[in-house]
Amino acid sequence: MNWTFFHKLGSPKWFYDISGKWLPWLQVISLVLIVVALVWGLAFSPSDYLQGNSYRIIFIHVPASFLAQSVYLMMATAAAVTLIWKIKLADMALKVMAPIGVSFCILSLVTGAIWGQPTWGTWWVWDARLTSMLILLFLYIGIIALRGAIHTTEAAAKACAILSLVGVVNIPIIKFSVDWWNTLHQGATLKLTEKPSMAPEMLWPLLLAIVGFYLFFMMVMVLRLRIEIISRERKTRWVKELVS
Amino acid sequence: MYFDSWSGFLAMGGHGFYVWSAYAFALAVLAYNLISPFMAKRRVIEKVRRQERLMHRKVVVDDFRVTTGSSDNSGNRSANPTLQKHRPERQEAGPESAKRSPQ
Amino acid sequence: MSNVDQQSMHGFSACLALIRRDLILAFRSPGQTINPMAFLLMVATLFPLGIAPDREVLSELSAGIIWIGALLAVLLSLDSLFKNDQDDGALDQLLMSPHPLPLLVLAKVFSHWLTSGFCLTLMAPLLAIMLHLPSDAFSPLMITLLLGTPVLSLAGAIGAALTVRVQRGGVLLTLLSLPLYLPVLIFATGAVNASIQNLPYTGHILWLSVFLILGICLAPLAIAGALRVINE
Amino acid sequence: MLKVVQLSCERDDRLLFSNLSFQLGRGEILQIEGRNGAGKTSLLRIIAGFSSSLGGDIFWNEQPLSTVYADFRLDCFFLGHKPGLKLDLTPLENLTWRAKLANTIINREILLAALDRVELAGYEDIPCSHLSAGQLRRVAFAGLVASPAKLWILDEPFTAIDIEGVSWLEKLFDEHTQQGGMVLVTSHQPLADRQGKLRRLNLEHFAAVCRGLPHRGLLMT
Repeated sequence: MNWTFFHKLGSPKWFYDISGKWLPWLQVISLVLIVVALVWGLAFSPSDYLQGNSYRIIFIHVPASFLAQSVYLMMATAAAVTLIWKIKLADMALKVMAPIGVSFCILSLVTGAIWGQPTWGTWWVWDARLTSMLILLFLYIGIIALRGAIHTTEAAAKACAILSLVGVVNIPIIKFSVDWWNTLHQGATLKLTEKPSMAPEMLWPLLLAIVGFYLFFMMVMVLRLRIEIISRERKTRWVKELVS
Repeated sequence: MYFDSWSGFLAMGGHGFYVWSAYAFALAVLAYNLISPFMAKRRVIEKVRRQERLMHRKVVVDDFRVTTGSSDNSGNRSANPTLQKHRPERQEAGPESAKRSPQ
Repeated sequence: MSNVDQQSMHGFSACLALIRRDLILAFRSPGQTINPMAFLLMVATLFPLGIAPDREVLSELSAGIIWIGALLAVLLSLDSLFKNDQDDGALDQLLMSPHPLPLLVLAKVFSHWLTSGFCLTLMAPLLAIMLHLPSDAFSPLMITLLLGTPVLSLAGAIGAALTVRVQRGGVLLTLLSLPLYLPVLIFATGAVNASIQNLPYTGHILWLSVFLILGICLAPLAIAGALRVINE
Repeated sequence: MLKVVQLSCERDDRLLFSNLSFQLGRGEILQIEGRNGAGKTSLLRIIAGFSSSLGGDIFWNEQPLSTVYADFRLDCFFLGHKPGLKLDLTPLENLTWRAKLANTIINREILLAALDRVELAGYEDIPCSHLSAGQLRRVAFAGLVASPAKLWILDEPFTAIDIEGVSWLEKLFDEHTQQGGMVLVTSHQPLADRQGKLRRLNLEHFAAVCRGLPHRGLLMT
């Protein structure tokens, strides 16, 4: 089986050139989408009959929560690629995705807490979703701390890969046990996000915001990945020519 | 526009404080994500340039030592620690570095 | 050259030798086992001083106090699990062994559980009395501790393996292991509280045993992987 | 028979050595030389299977090492910088758990005979914490004597060893090579080449010229 194509796919230099081409497009589209979605959600969609206008926080809380969880899953796949095929680019992606993921996890927690205040009258509620998001934050912090603690790049790469795989195995377990624990103690509280039964003029800005946030994430990841490539390949000739 | 007036839009039916604080924090997170790559870029570029200067200066020092034939290294007792670290790697012509064949 | 099948592999006796070695070490320097137990005792006495000594409050909190204390005590004792072997070179011999590493690691975690989790379980009734735990909640407490503490050792050993070469890796170890402890804590305290309100708690016990079996199957693979990787 | 082909090793983004190839046949001793930091220990740890190399292959009995690991470890004895002994245990207990771990069949007599050979006859039940560094090294050598491994991988075995200890060890190497064994050893002092079986390899000849590597491989270690 000729693997050269697959390995070419993983070559940092190839990725650097390709991403250079379609990065500007990604930047423009993601920022436009986010602005349109938030303006639409804030100004034009109607207010909720029950929660009034405080529900408009949904347009940033839901995308941030989705992003926090899917970034962790992306990190787990990058970890699997690092361990199985030992492609350097995958480890660089793993190292780069962690800070972005943790920033959106914190954003989701903060917006969830702010939203909880008008809805339940307290800043922090041990709601199942918020609690499992908090535990996801712990998993993120674990990976970033481990990356910082081990200095040799090869060992740090594989250790973080193993930790994120162990973490991803635990996410369903944690979600299940937190949900079970939550229903045991509090009964069904008002769910933060209604299911798609939302009115269409509320649903469309939300979907737009979600797509905008994902594109924004990809743009930031590519930006950081390019810098990580330069820093890791600083000894190679193409980086020296690039920089000087 | 759902709200009748600009001030109504700001007040958000009494929930203005929560909505705008949430959006302000979101703006901060998005801005952080946008700005940090550019700061990191400057740091890395600086590091690569410094490594280049070091490599360049070392070659000059080696040529100087060879031309003046000064055997001991007293000639360039520079206080720069990174230079000291580089000195043991001899720069003899030797075979160009190994052609690496990717698996 | 002899090859593998001619020479029979005594994997099990290697594990027994490893467990025997660790138990002898534990008896020769009992600090490793006594400290976590003393720590649990102290933590259990902090709560009545900190919150309230009267019976109703304590009996409600006692399950949580004992379990959280046991969890933190196991975390304390995990730091030296692989570090001692790393410092005197025994870890290299472990990695050089022809026997499968996950099996040897399982033996090592089992001996660690014997010297930490198991002793804490033996101590739990004493604490339960101190904290006015209702008498019918004693048996679920013991069962959950017996099922739960091995999972704590297994999950914590993954963090221990990852931080074996990190100088002051103690705090990092807790950071890595705590998220893995939460399901066990939730179901264990859930079982004891359910028995206090005389509700059936067999469901919780079954889920704890699910976590135990999952831990026994998956954790050694992760630990062995981490040890091999860390030794660059 | 151990064969290494085109081995290259990288530590912390610094290429230690590349294009290293050598063979170690039955009854041969190979001494690895090189200044500190040339990668001697890294080379031994790669061959022993602890760490992975940037490129190149290692063959054991003409088969790639990655497929015959168990067989290789059955026939290999690794001695690192640290003696690998538990200080609270006695030499006898230490040698038993290490032998059991290496799947070698031993009993008390074999171990006592091995301890006797390293002149530690009376010390078998004294905790290792009472022994000196040199004596600890000799307990590790007793493990070496008692093990049936064909390939010995020894990392700087002569540290903390006095003069006649060194000659004793060289005698042990000769004995081992006569029985068809192989010794891979790193040390700074040149070994006495008694039977013409000794070969030396200096790692610095394989040190990479580190001016602008053309294009580093895609794969990490």
